[in-house]
Amino acid sequence: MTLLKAEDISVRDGGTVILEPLSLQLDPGEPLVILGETGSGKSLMAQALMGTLPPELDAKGRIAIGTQVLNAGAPARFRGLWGREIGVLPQEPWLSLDPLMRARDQVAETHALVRGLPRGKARARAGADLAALGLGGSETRYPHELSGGMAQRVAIAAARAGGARIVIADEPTKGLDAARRDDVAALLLTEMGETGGLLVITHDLALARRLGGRAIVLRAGAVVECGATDQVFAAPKAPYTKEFFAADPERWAPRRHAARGGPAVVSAKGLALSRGGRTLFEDVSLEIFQGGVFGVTGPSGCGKSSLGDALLGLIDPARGTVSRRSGNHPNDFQKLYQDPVAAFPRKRTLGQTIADTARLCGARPGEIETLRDRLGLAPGLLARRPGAVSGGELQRLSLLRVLLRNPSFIFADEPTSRLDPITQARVIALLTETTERDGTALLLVSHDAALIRNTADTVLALAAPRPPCRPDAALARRRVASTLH
Amino acid sequence: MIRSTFLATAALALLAGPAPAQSDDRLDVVAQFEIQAPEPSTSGYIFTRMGIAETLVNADAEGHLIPGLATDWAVSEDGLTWTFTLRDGVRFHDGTAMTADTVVNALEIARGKPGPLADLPITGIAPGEGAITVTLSEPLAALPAYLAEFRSQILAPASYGPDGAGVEIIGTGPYRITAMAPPLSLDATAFADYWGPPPHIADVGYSGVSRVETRALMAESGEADFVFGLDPASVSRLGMLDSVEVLSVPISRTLLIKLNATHPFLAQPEARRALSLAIDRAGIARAVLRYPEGATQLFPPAVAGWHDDALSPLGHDVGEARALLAGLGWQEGSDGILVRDGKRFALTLTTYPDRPELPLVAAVLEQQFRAIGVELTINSTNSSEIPAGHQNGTLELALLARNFSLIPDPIGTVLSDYVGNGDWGAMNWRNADFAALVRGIARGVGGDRERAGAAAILQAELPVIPIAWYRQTLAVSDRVEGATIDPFERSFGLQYMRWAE
Amino acid sequence: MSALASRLVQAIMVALLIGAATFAMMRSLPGDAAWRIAAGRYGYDNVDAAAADAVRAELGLGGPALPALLQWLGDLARLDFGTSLVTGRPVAAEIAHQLGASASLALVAVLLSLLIGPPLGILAGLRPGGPLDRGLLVASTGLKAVPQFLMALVLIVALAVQLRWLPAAGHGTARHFILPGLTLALGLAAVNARIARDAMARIAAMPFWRFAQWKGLSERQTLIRHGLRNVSVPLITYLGLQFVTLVEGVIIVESIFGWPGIGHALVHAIFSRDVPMVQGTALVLGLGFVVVNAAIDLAVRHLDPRVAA
Amino acid sequence: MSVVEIHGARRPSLPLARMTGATLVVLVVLFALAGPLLVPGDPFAQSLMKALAGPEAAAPLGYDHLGRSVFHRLAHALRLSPLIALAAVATAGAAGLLLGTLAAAQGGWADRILTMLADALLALPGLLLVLIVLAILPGTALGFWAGLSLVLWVEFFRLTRAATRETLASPAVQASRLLGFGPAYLFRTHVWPEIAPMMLTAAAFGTATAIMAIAALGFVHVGMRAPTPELGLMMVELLPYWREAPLALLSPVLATFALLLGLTLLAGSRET
Repeated sequence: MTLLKAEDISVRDGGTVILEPLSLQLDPGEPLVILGETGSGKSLMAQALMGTLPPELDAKGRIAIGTQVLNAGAPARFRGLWGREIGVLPQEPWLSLDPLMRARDQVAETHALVRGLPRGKARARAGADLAALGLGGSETRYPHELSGGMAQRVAIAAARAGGARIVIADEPTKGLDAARRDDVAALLLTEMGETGGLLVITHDLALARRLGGRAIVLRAGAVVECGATDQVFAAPKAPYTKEFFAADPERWAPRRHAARGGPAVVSAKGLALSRGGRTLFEDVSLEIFQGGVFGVTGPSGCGKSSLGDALLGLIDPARGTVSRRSGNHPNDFQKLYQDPVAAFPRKRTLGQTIADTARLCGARPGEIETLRDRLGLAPGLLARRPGAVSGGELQRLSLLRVLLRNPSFIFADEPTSRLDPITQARVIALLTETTERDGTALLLVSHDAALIRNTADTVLALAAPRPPCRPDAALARRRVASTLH
Repeated sequence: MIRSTFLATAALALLAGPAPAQSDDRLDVVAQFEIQAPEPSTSGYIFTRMGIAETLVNADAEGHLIPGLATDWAVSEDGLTWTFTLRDGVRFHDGTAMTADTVVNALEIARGKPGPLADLPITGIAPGEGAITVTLSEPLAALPAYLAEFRSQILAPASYGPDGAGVEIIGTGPYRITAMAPPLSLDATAFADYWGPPPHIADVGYSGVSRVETRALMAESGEADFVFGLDPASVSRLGMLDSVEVLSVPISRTLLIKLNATHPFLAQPEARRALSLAIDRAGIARAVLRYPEGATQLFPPAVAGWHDDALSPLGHDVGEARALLAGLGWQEGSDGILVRDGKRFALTLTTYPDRPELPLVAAVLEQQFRAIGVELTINSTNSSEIPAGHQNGTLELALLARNFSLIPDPIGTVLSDYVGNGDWGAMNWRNADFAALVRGIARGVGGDRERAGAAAILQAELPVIPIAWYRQTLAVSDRVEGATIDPFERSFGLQYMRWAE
Repeated sequence: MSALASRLVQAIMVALLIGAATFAMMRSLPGDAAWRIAAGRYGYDNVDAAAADAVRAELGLGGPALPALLQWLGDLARLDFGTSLVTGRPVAAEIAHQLGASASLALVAVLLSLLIGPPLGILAGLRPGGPLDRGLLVASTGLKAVPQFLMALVLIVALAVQLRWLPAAGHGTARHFILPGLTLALGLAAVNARIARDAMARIAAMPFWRFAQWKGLSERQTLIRHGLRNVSVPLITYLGLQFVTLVEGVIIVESIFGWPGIGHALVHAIFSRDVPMVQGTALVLGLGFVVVNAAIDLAVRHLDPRVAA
Repeated sequence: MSVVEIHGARRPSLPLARMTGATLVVLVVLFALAGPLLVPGDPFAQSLMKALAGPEAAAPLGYDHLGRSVFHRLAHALRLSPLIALAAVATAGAAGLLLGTLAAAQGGWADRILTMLADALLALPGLLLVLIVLAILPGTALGFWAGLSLVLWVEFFRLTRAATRETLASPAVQASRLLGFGPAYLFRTHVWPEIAPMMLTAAAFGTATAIMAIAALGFVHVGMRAPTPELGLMMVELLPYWREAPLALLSPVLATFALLLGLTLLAGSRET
């Protein structure tokens, strides 16, 4: 029996169609994955199914859930289904738990208020739910005391405690470590079981592949391809799907290793770093050569970014030495940032900032234009401010700015983690190309092991430090500050 | 949410309610004075006014001395020994009897603290049989008047600590204190063993409210029954209300300018007279004080004996004032201010805001003096700057309100202010004839003729420039009747008041 | 714990700062103090050279000030505030007496403001941009632009003089609390309401708010279970900061309503150069802020487990 | 203080509110500056015969209790308080900016001492400090300026320090430093653009606070001295005549309200 059947769902913003009519159905025990890049309309689809579209958007179509048939244009009626028929697993589950409530209470309140169980019983059920998900012993923890994976499991328990058979998961791996992707997939499949329905919206190809079932590929609000997930992955038909899949670092052709030339640009011996009294890693020695790509990977919080900062001399190592090739200009060592928007002065146009840099570095006239063309950037971009330019373009502008310095070493700190797969592939290609062409040494840091594996000449994989790093601790503190202003 | 807002409103409404602001049977008295401590030398005037403490001698509305705790007094032939016969059967609020010893104790403690008694030529106070005797080193006709002053109040020995500082007010008056919370409140109830007629209203309360606006609003809203010390503006506003009666009586207080008679600009009597002529007293009285008239001489009519109707009044004549100053060599400068020997006729007038009308009058004077080419800078500050400036010689002009009958006989004040070096009187002004006349009056020689002569000297020399005679005003609610004003500011007269029918 | 340690440092700094400020005040008019104190004690009719001399002799004024400052700090360490120059009573006793009056007034004001502001703010925050939100913005902006003394006047003239519902001034009964309390409360409520509104709007936009509804909770259940507690954290934190505003209001309001509290005492002490009283009251107000905020630190720590982490 | 003033979730600024605020302030300033030019008159000149008289051509708002033109006194008062307030805000702003940048850039002991000082001042009611300074410099504009500057700098300091610290720790500044830019450039392009709008908001609030404090102290007779026209003083002087001459009392009341409302709106919505 079909759990959910949506027919001709479309979304318009005033006169413009932003999601073209789309039909889908959800069967028990068979996950449905909606794949697409940012802006492809996959989240709109999910919102239309849940009745949570912003009021200025207008949805059309019919949705049948169980015995009820609802009009997508009248979202108010969806509310009664939440928790009872549809369980929603939100993005960033860690932020979806009430920071001031203990884990068990967040599950128990669904049992009590949605299902109407008495308090004691609700608590007992919640405890059992959590234990079943391997969270026995964590019932009385607050969200900030849970890891991302644990928070995700609490959120699933809370979302389903009301008795929902359908689970809609919107980007369930967003903000999570790549390493945890498999856990999430397994968890979602277990929760679905034989009789439940699972709809997953993601741009994470690895997650989609692990989930299997059926897949729909969206692009710019239109369906590009659909079919059984295995088949779509094995033999994508549409050109866009091919390009999209090819951008997956897993599928990249490994880069040809560069020949070592000359002395090391940067080297470290017996390096140990600590932060907040906790040792991140110890006894790391490395050498990075001109024209070479040195890759560092590892789970978040393992100190891979700190390693780069230590090589740049931005932080002091706890032990060990860093030596940089003598005879280099002090500003020869440069960095590319994870969030390029934050790396530019917010209230200045990019052109001004880049012109300032060119003046400072004594760049030749026309150098900006040369680099701009080489990096494939439109001239009009320079008149904008950082916030008004896409991430991929901005990261290329960052590279342009850094290249004005004629650097001998570039530390690229997760330069593509906020970019879509296709953009990511382009930016990484541009980076490695620049490295080879200008003879720069590149330190590339990424949490994506496949990306590093297929890009770097030398790979350093850092392990999670002991005691296990709490990825959310820093985030927790930031959030406290923001709650209090 | 809505409920709690509603609850808040409901709670407010309940507390506010339509109940009248007054429902108790306590007479609420409001005045500007703050109770500092149970100490007669500082806050004693509140206790005498409230009818809690009493003095040996009292004064009636005309200023005649009448018996208080002493029934009778007499002086020896040489004028050096005074005997005060004490009233029989007087009890303190703690039940103890008033005896000659307790009276001597109270007076000796008062004499040891700053106050008028301290400066008197008293050589000893001794208890006698139902009487006390005060011996002097020189005659002092006004001694009984000094004993009518609030600091001479008679309190039980238990009122004083070992060092003489007041710890509790145990008086003999018609009311006894039931609760005192310095600085602002005091409750009292009728004293059952009072020697005189018992008061009609049993319970009274005192609140100190320093802001005159607030006091007036309390009278206006019916919050207080007896509001003392109103500003002129509030008087006319309260006068329009039916629920409040405004009482007003001339008192022996004068609004005057004190000036430094050795200041080079002010040394000649002509200069002082010019300043006096510049003042539009009638205008100030009407507009600022809302009195029918200004002062024509220093002593108000209320100061019996010293006010002389025959004295030619002080006038207002800008032309003559200018002429007088021109005669002294002053010439008008480019900005309208007079100049002599390169010096501008610019002076600082010090005053204090404790009496709200003073800064206002100062502001008017600034304009009226400007009209004759004299520039005033107004320094409205702490009242102590005036005596302090007097003592260190830096004071130029001061605007102040002086009461001639803090001691019911003005002679004490006149003597210290205009013969001695009184801080609130003439500054650097000496006149031998005047001194001789006043000293004689103090000893008991001389009568109305001498007093009129002294007043005439002050009118001619103008060591101070009178501006207006005060009226005391207070507002009484229609709940009570029988309220009076004591022109000597000694009593609120609570014991004579009764609830209106 | 480090939060409490920093509060302790703050307390010590407050004491030093008040010592220095009053030291400067005492030095600014050295010869004048005896006169001022005499005026404070005896009133303008009776202040004269004799009274000033008596004060000078009694208090030993005119000595060097630095030892006096050190003496004060030393006494303070032994919790001895000295005696009031005007009344001669121990400063600690005077303050203890007046603090009660001020604290009860402040408490009434805070409670009233909490009953008025946050409920409206929360309702507005649930519908940002709605009519209530707009109305509240206008009202709170308007209220913030009214100086407290003006508010007091308006309330007295309207509620006491015209309507005769409430006593215009004075103290003693519960009814006397309402006007001064309301004067203070309206100013506080204007800010409280904004804070509650902003906090509520922020919380309603947070993923956990949405998730609670997705779990199946009704609007009301979501508000009660996830809104109130989360709103209370910034609200309480701001309440601590508002303490200073409250004290400033108390100084003005006490003067207007003839309220026998610490603000009234402070203004009088400054007028009459009663330095020990100024030091004492200022210190109590400053340390009051520190203590209140330390208590709020603890309360927030209790409400929000993240702070403790 | 665990409170950081800058928060990302700023309410979308209401240009309408700000426009209204600016208009109100401009109107009040225009009245203060141009009013006496249109209707010449002397704020000090008395005519006791005209005390509390109603409006006429020479005195469009009537006369006060001493027969002085309320119109001209109000215009004068509306120059005085804002002028003192602006002077205090300028001093406080400059000091706060300087010290805040210093504390944020320098760190270490300079930062710790300045922060401790600011925290201690924060615990003291501003009115108390102004009262103490006025006891030292009584009744003068100088006293107000000094006292208010002393109170107001803390806010500017805290804002500057917090924003500068955050900005200096940002990747943008790190990137500029790596590229070789100096402190002057960092301040000009990174720090100042971030704090400038905040400073403007704080300045508008500070001006409102200062004007309110001057009026409040005038009202409790600690402020400017008579006969100087000052808003609080005018109100307290005219208050007893509220039945006789309501217009005379309402004029300073409404002008003060308009000025403060304008400044509050201009500052935008920021708590406290």
